[in-house]
Amino acid sequence: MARLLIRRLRDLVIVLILVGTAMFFIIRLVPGQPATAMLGPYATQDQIDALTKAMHLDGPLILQYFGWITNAATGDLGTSITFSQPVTKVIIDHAVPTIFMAVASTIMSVALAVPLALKAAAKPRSLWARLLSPVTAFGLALPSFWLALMLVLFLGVFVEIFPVSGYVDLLSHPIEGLRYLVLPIVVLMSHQLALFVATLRESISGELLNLYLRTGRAKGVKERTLLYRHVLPNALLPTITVAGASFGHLLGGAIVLEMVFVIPGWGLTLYNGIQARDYPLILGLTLTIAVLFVIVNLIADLLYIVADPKVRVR
Amino acid sequence: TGGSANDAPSSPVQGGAVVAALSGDPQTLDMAQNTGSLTIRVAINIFEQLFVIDKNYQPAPMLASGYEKSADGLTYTIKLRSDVKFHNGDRMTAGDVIASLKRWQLVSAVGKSVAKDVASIASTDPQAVTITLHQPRYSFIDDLAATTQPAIIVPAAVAEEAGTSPIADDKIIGTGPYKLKEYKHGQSVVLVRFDGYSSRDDTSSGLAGAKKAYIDTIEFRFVPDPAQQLNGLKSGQFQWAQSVNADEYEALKNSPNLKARVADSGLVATILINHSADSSFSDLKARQALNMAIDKKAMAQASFGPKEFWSPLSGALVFSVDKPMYSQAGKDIYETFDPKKAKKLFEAAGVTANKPIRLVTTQTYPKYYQMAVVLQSQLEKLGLKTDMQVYDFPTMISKISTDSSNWDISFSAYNGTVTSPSQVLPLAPNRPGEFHSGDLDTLKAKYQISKDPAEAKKIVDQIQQLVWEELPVISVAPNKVFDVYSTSLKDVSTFTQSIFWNCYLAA
Amino acid sequence: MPLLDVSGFRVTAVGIDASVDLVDNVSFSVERGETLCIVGESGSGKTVTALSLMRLLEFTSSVELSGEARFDGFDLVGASRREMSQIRGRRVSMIFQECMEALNPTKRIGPQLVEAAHGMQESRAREKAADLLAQVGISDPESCLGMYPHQLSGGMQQRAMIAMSLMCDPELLIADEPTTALDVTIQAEILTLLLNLQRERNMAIILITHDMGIAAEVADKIAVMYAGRLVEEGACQQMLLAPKHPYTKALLDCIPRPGRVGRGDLMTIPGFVPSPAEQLGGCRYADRCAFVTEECTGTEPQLAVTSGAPTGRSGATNPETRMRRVACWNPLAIDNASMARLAADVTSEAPDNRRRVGEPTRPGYLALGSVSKVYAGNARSESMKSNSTAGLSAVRAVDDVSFTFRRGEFFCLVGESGSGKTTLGRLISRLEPVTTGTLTLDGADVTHLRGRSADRNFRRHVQVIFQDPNGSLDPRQTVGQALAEPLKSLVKLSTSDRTDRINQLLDEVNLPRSYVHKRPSELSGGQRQRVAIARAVATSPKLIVADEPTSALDVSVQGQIVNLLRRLQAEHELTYLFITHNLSLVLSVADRIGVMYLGTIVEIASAEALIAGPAHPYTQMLLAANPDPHNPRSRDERSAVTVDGLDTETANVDTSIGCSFRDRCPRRQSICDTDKPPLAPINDEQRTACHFPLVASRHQPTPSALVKQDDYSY
Amino acid sequence: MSSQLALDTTALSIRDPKVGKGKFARLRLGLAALWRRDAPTIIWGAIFVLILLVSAVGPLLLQSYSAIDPSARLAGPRSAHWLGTDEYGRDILARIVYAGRTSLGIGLAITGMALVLGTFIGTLTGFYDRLSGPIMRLMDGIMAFPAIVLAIALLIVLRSGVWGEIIALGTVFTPHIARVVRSRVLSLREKGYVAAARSAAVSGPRILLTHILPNSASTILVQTVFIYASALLADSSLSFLGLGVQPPTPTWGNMVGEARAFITIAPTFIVFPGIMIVLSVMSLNLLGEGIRGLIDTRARAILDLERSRKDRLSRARKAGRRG
Ligand SMILES: Nc1ncnc2c1ncn2[C@@H]1O[C@H](COP(=O)(O)OP(=O)(O)OP(=O)(O)O)[C@@H](O)[C@H]1O
Ligand SMILES: Nc1ncnc2c1ncn2[C@@H]1O[C@H](COP(=O)(O)OP(=O)(O)OP(=O)(O)O)[C@@H](O)[C@H]1O
Ligand SMILES: [Mg+2]
Ligand SMILES: [Mg+2]
Ligand code: NI
Repeated sequence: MARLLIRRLRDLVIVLILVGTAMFFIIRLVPGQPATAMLGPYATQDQIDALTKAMHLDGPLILQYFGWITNAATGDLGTSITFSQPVTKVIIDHAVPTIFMAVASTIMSVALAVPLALKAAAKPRSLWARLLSPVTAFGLALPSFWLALMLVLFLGVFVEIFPVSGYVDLLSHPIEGLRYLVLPIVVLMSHQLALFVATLRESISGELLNLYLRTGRAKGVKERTLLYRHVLPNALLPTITVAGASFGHLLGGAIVLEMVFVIPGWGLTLYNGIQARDYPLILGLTLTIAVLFVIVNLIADLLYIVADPKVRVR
Repeated sequence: TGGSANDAPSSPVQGGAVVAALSGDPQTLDMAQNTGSLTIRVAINIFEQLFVIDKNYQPAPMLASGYEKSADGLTYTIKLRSDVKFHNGDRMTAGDVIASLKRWQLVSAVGKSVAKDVASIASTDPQAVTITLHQPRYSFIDDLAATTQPAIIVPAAVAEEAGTSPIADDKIIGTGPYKLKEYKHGQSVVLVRFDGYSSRDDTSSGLAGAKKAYIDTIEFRFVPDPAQQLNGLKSGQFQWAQSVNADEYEALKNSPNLKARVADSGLVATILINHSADSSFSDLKARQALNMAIDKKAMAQASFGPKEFWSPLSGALVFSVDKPMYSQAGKDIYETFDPKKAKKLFEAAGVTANKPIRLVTTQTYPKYYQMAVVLQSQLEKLGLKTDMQVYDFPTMISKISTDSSNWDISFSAYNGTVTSPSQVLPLAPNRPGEFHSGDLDTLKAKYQISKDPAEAKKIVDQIQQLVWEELPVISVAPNKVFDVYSTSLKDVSTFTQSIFWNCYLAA
Repeated sequence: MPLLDVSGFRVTAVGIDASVDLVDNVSFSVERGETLCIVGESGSGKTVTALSLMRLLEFTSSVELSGEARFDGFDLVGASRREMSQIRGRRVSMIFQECMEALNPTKRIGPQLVEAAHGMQESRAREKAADLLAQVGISDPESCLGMYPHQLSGGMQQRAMIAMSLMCDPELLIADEPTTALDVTIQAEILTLLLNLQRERNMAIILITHDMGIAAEVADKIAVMYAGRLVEEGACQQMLLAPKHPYTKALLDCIPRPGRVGRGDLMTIPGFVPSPAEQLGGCRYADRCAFVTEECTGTEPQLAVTSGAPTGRSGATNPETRMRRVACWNPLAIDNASMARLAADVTSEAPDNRRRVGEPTRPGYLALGSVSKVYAGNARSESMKSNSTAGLSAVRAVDDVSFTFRRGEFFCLVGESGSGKTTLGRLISRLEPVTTGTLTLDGADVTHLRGRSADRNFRRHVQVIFQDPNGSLDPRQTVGQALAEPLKSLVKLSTSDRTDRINQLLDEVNLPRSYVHKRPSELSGGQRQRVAIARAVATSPKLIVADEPTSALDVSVQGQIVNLLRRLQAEHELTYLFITHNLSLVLSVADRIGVMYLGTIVEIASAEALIAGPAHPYTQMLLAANPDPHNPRSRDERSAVTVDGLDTETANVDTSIGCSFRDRCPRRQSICDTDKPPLAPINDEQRTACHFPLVASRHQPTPSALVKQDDYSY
Repeated sequence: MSSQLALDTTALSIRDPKVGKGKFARLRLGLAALWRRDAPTIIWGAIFVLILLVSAVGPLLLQSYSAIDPSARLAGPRSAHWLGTDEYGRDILARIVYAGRTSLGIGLAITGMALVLGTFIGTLTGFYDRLSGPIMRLMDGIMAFPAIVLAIALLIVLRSGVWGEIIALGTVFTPHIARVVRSRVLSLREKGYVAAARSAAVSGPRILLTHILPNSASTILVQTVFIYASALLADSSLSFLGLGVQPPTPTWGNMVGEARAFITIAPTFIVFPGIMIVLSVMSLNLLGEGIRGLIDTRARAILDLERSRKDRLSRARKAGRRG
C-alpha cells in the first residue's frame, strides 16, 4: 500500500512535469499574443508589441520557461494576465462550480445506477431490462453540448423552470445557486449514469456467470440474498475504477457545458484563457486539472484496494 | 432620432437593478487602451472625457466647461469643471487631466495621431489645461471626443501607474455616473450608482449633457451565445442584451415584454485586402474585380439579417447619422455588381482558378465569418478557387498583421461613428494589409488645416472617392446594432448601446 | 426405500435452434450411508446429471427435466423452485470441483460458511463452522474463518468447501470431482475425510469422478456413464471384477499398470465420445466397441437388469446392491473364454525386445549442472495486483538441480503441483534462461547461446510438447501451417519437400493426410495433441520435453498419446523428458523417474527400482496416495491415511537449510533440520536425497508379484 | 475432467446440413442464424450501414450543400427544403447528409490512426518487456488528461482543421487501443503455441505477425468499433467548439454549433444534426457490443445467460397455463 502510494506520487510528479513542460511550449507555439486580446480588435501591431514588452513576455522562451517552472515548483503559478490576480487565486475562485458539478453528478449517478442496474439484473425479462442496453447506449451517444441545448430549448424557454444560463455563487446563495446548476448537472449525469449503469450491468452479468453463485444456490441461499450480498459488492468493484476514469470525462465535459450555460468554472475560465492567450492561467489550469485527475484516479485505486480483499490481503 | 427618446411619458423612478447580458468578458475596462466594444459597453458608464459627442456627432464639453482656441489654431485652453469628483472621492484637477491625456497619447491610436501634433500639455491653474500644438489640427477637439480608445480622465496616480499597461481592475476609477463594484472575470461586472456624481445641467444629447443615474446597480453578465441572451431576456433573467440575433427581429417586434429596436449606429462591415506584393490583390485590377464580384446586398442579407439592419447601402465609411463624416462619393463604383467583367478583370490580374484566393476569417465574431462564407460562394460562382482559413480571433489578427505572405482577403468591422478621418481605422497607418497611398496622406493632412465644416466636408468627400478608386478596403455595408431590452426599462437612449444613465426601471 | 431413487431421468437443453438431450435414461438409487460413484469420460454427462438433480442447472442454462427423481419420496423433477429451496442446502448439498471459483473471492470464509447454516443463530453457526473446519483437518479453524479464499491453498479451499457442504448436516452429499484439480496426496486425504464423515453421519454420497481408481477405493456402487447415458450400474467389486459393458471394461483396461515397461502398448479406446447433439440410431458406444453387432447400430439398448452376477469374494449381503444393470445388447459374459481374453489383454503381448534403457552404461545426452531458477515474484506484470505482492521474497522454482539425460531414455518427472516440474522443463528447452547453473548438450555448453544459428541448432535438437492441447495450437492456423512452422524456420526445405514431410508427419502420428487443412477447433483434444507431437518431431529432434501432454485428456486417449510417443521413440531414437502427475502412468512407461519436491529432485530411480521400493519418504507418500483400480485398498486401509493438512502450497518451510521435506516427513530427525541431504546413490538404479532412505528397510515385492495381482484375485 | 464454464452451448450449434451451397447461400444462412441469435445487433449494424451508404451516395442525389440563397434564410421545412434552410439559405438536409461524409470520414481516419499506432504500441509493449515501462508511462500520461482538454491543447498547436483534428484525436485514442491490445498480447504470449513457435526458433517479429496479431484481431476489431463511436462523439464536441473541421465544410458538430444561434428560429437546424450524431454513435456502440457478444466467450456467456432466463420464464408460463 505504502509502496503503491509512493509509486503513484512519483507518477504524479512525472505527469506534472511532463504536462507543465509540454503545455508551456505548446501554448507559446500558438500564434496570437495576450496583448492582442487585451487590446481588442482594432489595435495595431505596434500597440500589441508595446504591450507585450510591458508584460515581460518578449524574452527568450527558454528563460521564461525556467523562470516559470522554478516558480511553479514553489507553488507560485504566476499572475493571470486577464485577471491581474495570482493564478492560484483565480483557480481557487473558479473551482466551486466545476468541482461541485463533477462531484454531484458522480454521486447521484452512482446512487441511481445501482438500483437501475440491479432492477435489470434481477428481472432480466422485464421491459426495463430489455430496454436497458439501447437506453444506456443512447445516454452514451448523446453529445453533452447538444443535450444541453435541447434542455435549454425545452426547459429553459418553453417551460421556464430553470434558468438557462448564468451562475449564482453557490457558497453565498446555495438554493438559488443550485437552481442554476440543475441543468448542467442533469447533462453531465446523462453520460455518467449511462456509463455506470452499463458498467454495473455488465459486471453484474459477469458476476452471474461466476460459480460461487452456484455454490450459494447449492447452499440454499435465497436469490435475493445472493444478489445483494454476493453479486452486488463484487460487481461494484469495477465501477470504482470507471468512476475514477470518468472524472476526466467530467472535467472535459465541463468545458463544453460551462460555455453553453455560462458557468464560471474551470472550463469556461480555461476557454477564455485560451482565447485571451493568458499563458500563466492556461498553464496553471491545465496543471490543476491534470493533478486533480491523477489524484482522483489514485483515490479510486486506493478505494479499489480497500474494497478488494484479493489485493488488500495477501 | 437621437438623444434620449421619450418613449414613455411616465416619470422616472429611482432604484432597481438591471441585469444586462454582455457577449463576453471585456478582459479590461480600460477603454483608453482597449478597442473592443465589450469594454466600451461597460466602461462608457464609468469614464468620462473632456469632450463628448452629442446626438449630431458634434463635440460638446463634458468634464470641460469650455475651451478657447488661439487664432493661429495652435493653443487650446480647456477649462475644467470644478465640481467633478472621482469615484474615489477625490476632486478632479488639471493634474489628473494632464496625466490622463499623456497616457492617452501613449496607448490610444487616436491619441498617438494627436501626439504627433502636440508640443506641450500644461496647466496654468488647477481648473484649466493648456495644450500647445506644432501645427493646426482641425480635428483636435473631435479627437478628444472620439469614442474608440477615448481620452478618458482618470486620477493622475492611476494614469501614471498604468503607463502602457491596461489599468488594473482595482484602479478602475472614473468620474461617470456609475462606478465599478465588482469584476468577476469570466462571469460578470457589477456597476453601482456613484452617489458623488454631479451632473451637467444642459439637456442630454447623445453622450453629452445631463446624466442622471436612476438604476441602483447594473450587472453585466457575460453570455457569449446570442440565443442564450435572448432566452434570458424572454425568461426575465436579463433586462438588456447586447447582441441578440438580428433574425429574431420580426418575431420580437410584436413581443409584449421585450422591446426590439434597431439602433442608428453600429459597425461598418469591411473587407480587408492584402496590398503586399505577396498577394495578387496588390494589383488594382484584382481589387476592382473583387469589388465588382461582390453582391453586397446578398452579403449584407446573409450576414446581418433583415433589411432594417443594413440599409441604406451607400459604400460610406461611416453611418449616415454621422453627418460630418458621411459621404456618398464613389457610390457608383460601390454599386457596380458585374460578375462577367469581374471575371475578365481577375483574369487580367492573373487571379485564376489555379491560384486559390486565401480568405482568412474568424468565428469569434460570427459576422466576419458569415461574410467570408458569402464571399467564398460568390467567388466560386465565378469559377475561382478559395482557400478559407478560420482561426480564433487573436490568431487571425496575428496572422494578418505579422505575416503578409499567407492571406489575400480578411474581414473586419469598424466603428461607424467617428469624428475625424484619422479615426477611420481602416485608413489609419499600420493597419493590416500594408496599404500606402500618398494621395490619402495628403488629403488627411489637408483636412487638418481646413478652416470650416464646409471645407472639411469637401475633403471628406475626396477621401471617400479615393477609397472607391484605390480600394484600400471594401466597405460592404453598415451593420446596425440591435437593441433588445425588457419593456420595464424606460427611456433608453437610442444614441448608442448600453447608456444606462437617464433610463430607469418602471416600478 | 432408497434415499435417492432416479429412473428414466432425462435432461434436455433447449436451444435457440434445437433441443438436445444432454442426459437420458439415467437410473440409479442411493441408500443412506452408501457411496455411489458415477464414472465416465469427459463429456459423458456426469455433471449435468448431478446439477440437474440439485435443480441448479436451470439457473444458468435453459434445460428441461423429465423422468423420475425422488429424494426420500420428494419429487425433485416436479418440485417448484420454492419447494426445491427447502431441500437444497438443507437436506442435500453439493461439493464442486472448481473450489477456486466456487467460493466468493471477496467474502471471508466464515460468513460463507455461516450462510450455509439455516435457521441457526449466527454465533452458533460460527461455532459449528469452526468445528467442521477442524473436522476436515484445518489446524487453525478460528483464523481460517477470518480469511479470504485466495489466502488458502487449493487443498484448504476444498476442505472449506466440504465443511460448507456439511453445515446443514445433509442426508445426501453430491461431490462432483472434488479432487480432480488436486495432488494425489491431497486427494487421498480428502477422500478419506469424506469416507470418515460419511461413516459418522450415515450420509449418502454420490461421488462423481473420471478416475476408476478413486471409484474402486471408495464406492459401494459404481454407475458408468457414457455420452449422456447410464451404461452400467452395480456393486463396486462386481463392476471391477466382472464388467459387463464393454465400455466399463475398456475404461478399466486403459488404466496403466505399473511395471509394464517395454511390454507393449497401453490399452486405449479408439474414437471419442459423441457430443449430445449427435443423433445416433443405436448404442452410443457402438462405433468404439470391439463387440459391435448389427443390433448395436440399429436400436439403442435400454438399461436392463442382468443375471449371472458372479459371487465375489466379499459377496454382497444386500440383494439390492447385488443387482446389476447394463445397457448393452451383448454384455460381456463372465465365462472362461472372456476371462481368458481379458487376461490376454493384459499379459499376452509379446515382451518387447528393446534394450533396457535405464542402465547407466548409456551415454549421457543433456546434462544439468546445479541449475537454479529464481523468480523475482513480480517479474511479469506491473499490474497493481502483483505490485502489492512485490514485497514477497523471490521464488526458487528450481533449486540446484543436477542430473543427466541418457540418450534414448524415457525420463519421467513427477511431483506435486508447484514443485517446479514445468519450470525445469522450460529451462531445459531454453524457453527461459537459467538463473545459475549450466546446461550441456552432447558435451557442448548451451547455457548461454549467442546468435540465431546457435539457437536454431539447439532447437533442432530439443523440442517441447505442452500440456494444454487447446492452447498449444494457434486456433487460426491450419494443421498444415502449424506443422510447417518449425520446418520453415529450422530446416531449409523446398515447398514440395515440406509438403511431403508434413504428409509423412501426419502418417506418423496416425492422422489422415486430409487433416492438413483442418483447424484446431475441428479436432478433438487427442488429435490436437497428436498434431502438437507431429510438430515437435518435425525437425527430427533428439530430446523432447513433454509437459503433462496427457493430463487434459481422458484416460482412453491418454494411452493413444503415450503409445504414439513410445513408438516414435523406438523409431527415431528419441529422448524424452515426460512431466506428469500420473503415477500409474509413470510406473508403466518410464525408464527412469525423477521425483521433484519444492524445486529439488529428491529421488531418481528406474521404474523397476521404484516399484520395488521408493527410497525417499516423499516418493513413498506419492505412491501410497495413488489410487489403482487394479489393486484397490480396503476402506480401513484408506482411513489409516493421515489427514495432516499439509501440501506443497501450505508447507512454509525454509528451503535454504536442511531437508525441504522435513516438516511432512515421518522420519524427521534433528539432522534433517540443519543439513541438506545430497542426491546420493542407494544402488545403481536409484539415487535419493534423504538422510534416512527407506529402501533397505522395506520388503521388496518382485515385479512378477505385481503382475500377478492383476488377476482379479482379491 | 477439465474445469468448464457453467454453460457451454457449443454442443448446441448444430451444423446445418444445407451449408455448402455457395458463398451467397452460406452468407444468407449465416445471417439467418445470427438473426435468430442476436437480432438487435443486425438491426443496429444495418442502421449504421444505412447511415454510411446515405452519406456516401446521398450528396450525389440531393441538392447542393453549399448553394447560398440569402432570400430563403432560416426557412422551416417545406417541399423545396425538407428540413428547412440554414442562415445562408442552404439546404439543411443536403448539409446533414454531406456532413455525414466529413464526420464519418474523419472519425474513420482518427480511428485508423489510433488503430495503427495503438496496435503497434500495444503489441510491442506487450511482447517486449523492456519497452513496456517508458512507453506505457507515456500512454498513462496521455490518458491522465481529460480527452477534450488534451485535444484542445493539441489542436491549438496543430491548427484547427481536418489534419490537426485527426492527429489530435488520434493521439488521444491511441492509448485506449494500446492498452487493450497490450493486455490481449500479454495473455496471448503465455499461450502454448507461442512457446511452441519460440521453441521452433521463430523470430519475435514473426511470432507477432503470425500468431499474436491474428489472434488479437477480434479484440482489436471490437475495440475499434467502440473507438470509432468515441471518435465521432469527440469530433462533434470539437467541431461544436469551433476547433475541428472548419465550416463551411459541414460536420454534424459544427452544424450544431452554427445552429446554436438560431435555436428558437429554426429548431430543425439544431435538432437533426444532433440526432444524426446520436444515431450513429449509438448504433456503433450497440453493434460493437453485439460483435463482442459473438466473439468473446465471456460476453457470449452473459448474453446466453440472459437469454436462457427469458426462455425459462416463458416455459414456466407455458407450464403454468397447462397446469
Ligand atoms: N448448459 C449446457 N447446455 C448445453 N450443453 C451442455 C450444458 N452443460 C453441459 N453440456 C454438454 O453436455 C455434455 C456433458 O457435459 P458434463 O459436463 O455433464 O460432462 P462431464 O461428464 O461432467 O464431463 P467432465 O468430466 O468434463 O466434467 C457435454 O458435451 C457438454 O458440452
Ligand atoms: N513466471 C513465474 N513467475 C514467478 N513464479 C513462478 C513463475 N512460474 C512458476 N513460478 C513458481 O514456481 C514454482 C514452480 O512452478 P511450476 O509451474 O514449475 O510447477 P509445476 O511443478 O509445473 O506445477 P504443476 O504441477 O501445477 O504444473 C511455483 O511456486 C510457481 O508459483
Ligand atoms: Mg463434470
Ligand atoms: Mg506444470
Ligand atoms: Ni468514454
